Amino acid sequence: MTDTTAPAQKSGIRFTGAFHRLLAFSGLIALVLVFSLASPNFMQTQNILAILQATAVNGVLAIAVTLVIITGGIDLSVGTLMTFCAVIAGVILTYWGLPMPLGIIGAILAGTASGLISGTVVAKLKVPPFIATLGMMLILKGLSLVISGTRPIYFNDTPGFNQIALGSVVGQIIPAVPVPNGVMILFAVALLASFVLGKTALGRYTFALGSNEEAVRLSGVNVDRWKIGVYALSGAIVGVGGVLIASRLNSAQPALGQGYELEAIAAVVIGGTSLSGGRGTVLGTLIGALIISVLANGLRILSVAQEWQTVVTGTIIILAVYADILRRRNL
Amino acid sequence: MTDTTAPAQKSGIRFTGAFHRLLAFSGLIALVLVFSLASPNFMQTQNILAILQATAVNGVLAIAVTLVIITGGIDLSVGTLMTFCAVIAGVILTYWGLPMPLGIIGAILAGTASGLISGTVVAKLKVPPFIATLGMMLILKGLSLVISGTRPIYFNDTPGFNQIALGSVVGQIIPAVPVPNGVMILFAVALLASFVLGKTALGRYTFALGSNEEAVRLSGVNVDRWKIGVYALSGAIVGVGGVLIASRLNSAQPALGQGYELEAIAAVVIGGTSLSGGRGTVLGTLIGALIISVLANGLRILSVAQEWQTVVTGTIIILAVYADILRRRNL
Amino acid sequence: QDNYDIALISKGFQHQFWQAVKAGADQAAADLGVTVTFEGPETESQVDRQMDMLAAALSRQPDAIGFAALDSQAATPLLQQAQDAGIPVIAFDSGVDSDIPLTTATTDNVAAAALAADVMAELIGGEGKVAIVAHDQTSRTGIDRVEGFSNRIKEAYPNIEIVSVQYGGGDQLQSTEITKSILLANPDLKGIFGANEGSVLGVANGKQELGSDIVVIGYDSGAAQKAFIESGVIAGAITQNPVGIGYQTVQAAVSALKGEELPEIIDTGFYYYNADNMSDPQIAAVLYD
Amino acid sequence: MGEGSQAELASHSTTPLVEMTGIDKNFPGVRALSQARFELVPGEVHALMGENGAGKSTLMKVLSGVYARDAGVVKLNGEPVEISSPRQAQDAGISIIHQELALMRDLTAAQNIFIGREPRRFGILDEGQLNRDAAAIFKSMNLKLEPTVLVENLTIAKQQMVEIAKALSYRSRVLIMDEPTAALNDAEIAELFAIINRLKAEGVGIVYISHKMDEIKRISDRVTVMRDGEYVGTVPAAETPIETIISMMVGRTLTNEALVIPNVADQPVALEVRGLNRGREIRDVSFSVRQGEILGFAGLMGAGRTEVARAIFGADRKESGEIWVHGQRVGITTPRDAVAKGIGYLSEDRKLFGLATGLDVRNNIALASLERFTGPTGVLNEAGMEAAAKDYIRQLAIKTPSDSQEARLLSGGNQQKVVIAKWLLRDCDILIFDEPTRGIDVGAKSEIYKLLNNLAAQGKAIIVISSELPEILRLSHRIAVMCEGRLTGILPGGSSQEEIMHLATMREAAMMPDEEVRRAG
Ligand SMILES: Nc1ncnc2c1ncn2[C@@H]1O[C@H](COP(=O)(O)OP(=O)(O)OP(=O)(O)O)[C@@H](O)[C@H]1O
Ligand SMILES: Nc1ncnc2c1ncn2[C@@H]1O[C@H](COP(=O)(O)OP(=O)(O)OP(=O)(O)O)[C@@H](O)[C@H]1O
Ligand SMILES: [Mg+2]
Ligand SMILES: [Mg+2]
Repeated sequence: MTDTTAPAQKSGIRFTGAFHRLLAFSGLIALVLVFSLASPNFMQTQNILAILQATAVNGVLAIAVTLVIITGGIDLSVGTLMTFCAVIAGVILTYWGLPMPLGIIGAILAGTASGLISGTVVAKLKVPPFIATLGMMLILKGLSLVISGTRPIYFNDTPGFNQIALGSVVGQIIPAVPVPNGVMILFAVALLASFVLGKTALGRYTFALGSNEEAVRLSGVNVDRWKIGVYALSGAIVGVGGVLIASRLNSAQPALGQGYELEAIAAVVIGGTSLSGGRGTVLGTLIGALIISVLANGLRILSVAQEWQTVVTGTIIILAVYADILRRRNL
Repeated sequence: MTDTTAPAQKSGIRFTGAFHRLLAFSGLIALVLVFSLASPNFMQTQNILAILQATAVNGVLAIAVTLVIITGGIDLSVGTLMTFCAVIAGVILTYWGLPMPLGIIGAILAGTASGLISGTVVAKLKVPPFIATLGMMLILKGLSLVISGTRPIYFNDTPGFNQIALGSVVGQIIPAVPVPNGVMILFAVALLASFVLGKTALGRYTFALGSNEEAVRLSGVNVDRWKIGVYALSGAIVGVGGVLIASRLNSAQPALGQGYELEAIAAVVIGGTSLSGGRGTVLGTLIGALIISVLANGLRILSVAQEWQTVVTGTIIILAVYADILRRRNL
Repeated sequence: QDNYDIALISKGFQHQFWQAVKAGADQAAADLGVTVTFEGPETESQVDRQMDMLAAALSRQPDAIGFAALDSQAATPLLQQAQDAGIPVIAFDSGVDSDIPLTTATTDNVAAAALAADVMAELIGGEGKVAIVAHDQTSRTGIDRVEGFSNRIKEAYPNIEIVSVQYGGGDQLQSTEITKSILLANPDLKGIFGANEGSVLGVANGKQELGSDIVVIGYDSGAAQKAFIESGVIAGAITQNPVGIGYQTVQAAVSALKGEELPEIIDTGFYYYNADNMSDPQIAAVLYD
Repeated sequence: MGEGSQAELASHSTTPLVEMTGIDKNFPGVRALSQARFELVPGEVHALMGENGAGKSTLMKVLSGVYARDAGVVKLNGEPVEISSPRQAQDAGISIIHQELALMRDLTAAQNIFIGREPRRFGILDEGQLNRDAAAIFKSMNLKLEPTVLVENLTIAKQQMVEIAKALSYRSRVLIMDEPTAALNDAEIAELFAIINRLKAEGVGIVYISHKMDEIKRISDRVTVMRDGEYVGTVPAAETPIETIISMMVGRTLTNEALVIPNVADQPVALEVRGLNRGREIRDVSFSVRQGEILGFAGLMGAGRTEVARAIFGADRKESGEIWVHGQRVGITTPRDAVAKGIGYLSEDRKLFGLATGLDVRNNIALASLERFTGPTGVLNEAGMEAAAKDYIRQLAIKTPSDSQEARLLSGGNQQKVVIAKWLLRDCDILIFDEPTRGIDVGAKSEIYKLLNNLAAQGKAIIVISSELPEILRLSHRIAVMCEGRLTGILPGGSSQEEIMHLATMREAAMMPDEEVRRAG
């Protein structure tokens, strides 16, 4: 994760390397400190694993959305697309009884296909991303219900399916740190997305599109193709999210997912990615997603009344972003 | 409503007057035609009134959001702010037993105050509008639950309160067209917002800010003050929405409202207002809100299965915006 | 007395039904001198959010857990974790497919909805068109109530046709719009069953706004629904005993902590109430505002 | 140096309007100003000169309250002042025309001019008054422009005129013009100079920044030169030879090599355009460019040169017309097609169309050539990109702290060089340069001329669109002249300015004489 990757970060001006990156964690660290002091139960291994586990799905969705946001777009469909991919996995594994890898591949392909469609609607039909993905959000929500027959599809016939998210390969090797696979998958997705953003042509065009699409077009670049590519990659990542949540719940819950897009976008923005495009980092998004999970978990551990949890969460999200703004300004 | 008011409309280039405005209705008209042919129940006076009534709350929220979007911002808090304002009205009227006008004023003031806070966080603290209003959305949601004691507040002790939205002053004068007051209030709000956008300094700066905030600043305008002003006005309009929904349900439902922001923003974007700011019309937003209501109503009238309703709605939202894009391109 | 810490994870939080469960739990907490926390996700589809809540509750190391599963399977690993940690689990509202919970405080939603069907059939004279406005297409309570109602109609009343089943998310405003559409599309409709509080209030609103005279059967209680029943807009409603569910859950948890024996099921019952029997002490006790 | 010139200005008050001394301004990683000085007396036109990135704009932004200085004193009429916002600058009688246009594209021209000062009646905007006031200013500038036209629909030149009108509307005592003529044609420049002379007579002090040497001679009284953020000296404009000013700017003497025009008539044709048409903007345009040839495109503002270039490049659609590259007919509908056929286009509006402002210099230079740096796995060869970028930063003397500086933080001229570097790296055979030296300092300009010559010598076919006739005359083997969408003639290299102007004004008899009316219709 250390090698994050926005070209912006390479400038000596806004980012000054390791020290700066440490500072970016400050909001998260402050929260962790406060909760650790307030409750002895917070810093328990079990609880930390619970927080990480809770971050896995939102983190993966947020990374998917990060890619699209850097192009200057937005994706409101990630929540329901995740569910759609989970349902597709359910159909393949439970209804058709095919082997597990096919279910996983199917889910990721479903995500990719949906991303291709969103990307095509945005790039070719010039429909604003907000509307294109809002439409897709509704379409996918409906289709998930249709395909599943409006009821959950369970993976009881696919033994080991719930180990994808809940098992711990790490724990088998080092029993003291039973980090669930779901969390390792989140990290793997983050590494992959960082790599793509930082090291590949697709990543470079992602930033370039968000920075000045017209300039990219006039440079003779096939803007549409790359844009569709970004949406497709984003969709594939959402597919991974679909597998994760299906595995965690050992079922595809067709009605889940709406509202998750806002939380994913919130993680992205808290992580310092600009909604106007052209800049952003996967590491920031991970931190943003962690801030959200830590906050939710910590407030619950402290038994704060649920209505006040909401108030505190809202306040801290604003403050976290404000602190980040102050930090950047003083750099 | 005919005198809509974006400066954009004054140019002879992008808009060609009456004919163009007629065309802008085409998506709506097409939908109405299709549903009229498909079901004899659609074009009944009762049903048309039902559609208008269903548009009232979302329309008012969408108008409020339009103002903020034209400045280049976004407001995710309109849904829960509406509820918060309704709860405030409930507290004033039912808990404190004060007379009805005070309840209405209180709700509108609550909306204004919340808008002032959002605006200040955006303008002074430079927190991106997405985050500032996401935070406010959560804060207001929590506060509504806290203030109401997580239960609805009924207006049974305020006779006539539900006439604000449900009564029909028009119907008393012309019995054949019993247009509910709620709808008339929507129109009044639309006229007011159009007037402010087109004829006042606040409106001018709304467009100017969305067009090039830096240029406005360099022109020596107190950008922060005007921006806060726009958010405050938007909040006040949401306050009207709060009164409307409270009157319609004869109660303040503290848990309602989340999710309404997306529907409001969708109406704005379907209505042709650009999410990047600088242009937009209240008339467009009204049409956008009507498209959403007609679609929902028509599909229900046709007894389309609910999961398919969602699919069709998503598809038509994309197509409506695409048709609008084609129309503009061919102008 | 021991100051036990009991965490209740419910299916919802903001709805009056769940608030009534919470009120019962709080009452029991006061009576028994224990501490109770109550939490639930925003909608009944957010299974994973409920898991996060359960996980956080476990981290808190409470003395006992009360759990209303949105999906029993999904919760199994966490419930196992609770059992391993020696934390007793009491299921409430609907059963958990697992032998971990020591007991379940619940009512039979299917049977309750079937009773609503019987009442509906009686009030519309055994024939005609009816519709259902429900809260949730995929949640257990949503499925059970819709199926309980419609299966009973199909089995016992061949002359009654269910023309429409629509879902409004328990949102009053949305349910109002849905009801109006149903009424306008089916002018000869005889009755609507509203499958939870928010749904039936929407149905009542829609009926009033269109000045219709259909028969409305509701579910749950709450001040507004009671008022509508008194004024005749709603003919009557099924109520469970949410306050009782909350109370009994906490009571069972305390019993478990004290090592007492628990029955497998604590049936909290359901009732049909209307303007005539609302003030009977037995009924009034299970209604809430 | 410059102290002696004070005497000539004795006719006006001797207290300077503006006195800036010891001004420092640092940006992260950049020392933009260091002990900079500047003085302005009433009724003078004071030119501020320096290479790209010398700090001219920054100094004026300090004066007009956009930037806070890090050190130094600013005095107005002898009194030390703190100007910390544009509003305070306005109140102190200072107005500025920014180098980078700062207009609100979705508002009309009139609304832009009076932003923040709208006439109102009973609290309601008086749009009629607003438009009348704007029309009056346009009239005083001899500018034909509808006050109600959206700025978005104006050419850069017209937008520039709107900026000028806005600055004039403040009736300030100090008027700063940061490269106001970069986008203007000769007639408009003449009009601007008439306005400047009028203001001068009224005792207004004018700061004039430009890279066009002839203008400095024509309009200014004194010249202050800056280099690397520092004050170099102030000299009287009239008696100081241009060469002296240039050597003060660049710190050395420039040798002005004459252009060698090799004979290209026998070279094969690289690009041929036949019967290009689109509406009234492009009407039956046909021409060809040979390998090794520089074809200049001259014409008045709005003649349609940019439109022709964009249509060839596939950036805009064409109604009819054929394009032949190296004797092959090619179908070009997108810029990608054009680039694939070896055509590069440097647009006239770098901010909108040239630069990805959020990306760094390296990536902007590599933007059109990323494929070349992409391995089979899609991974970028970052080292190769860096080497290439550094190579061009050196070749074009792009002033930037490093190749990873964000492009938007470069001075205007250096941004332009970055865009040129992009096309040079792409190594196209056919290059279309639309106003390649707009906003570029003299030193860099002669480097770019040299570059263009070299490229031609390497056998590339080059089209140069320029509104500066001397530039066209200096560079071109042949000169194509456009008027109102038609190609009115192609002249040989050595033609006179008069011959060009004759063709550039050869309107069609039936045409309405008024360009504005045409656009509005
Ligand atoms: N906001 C900024 N952040 C960082 N560096 C800046 C900023 N603005 C200007 N600079 C740098 O300060 C230096 C001076 O820039 P300035 O714009 O004043 O030059 P200039 O003399 O106006 O050049 P030109 O003739 O090209 O317009 C340049 O090196 C530029 O890159
Ligand atoms: N955005 C626009 N909207 C309407 N008309 C335009 C627009 N841009 C240019 N025009 C018109 O198109 C015609 C051709 O303009 P173009 O920019 O091609 O001229 P040009 O010869 O390149 O001049 P220059 O580049 O010096 O401005 C002119 O009549 C101009 O006024
Ligand atoms: Mg400059
Ligand atoms: Mg041009």
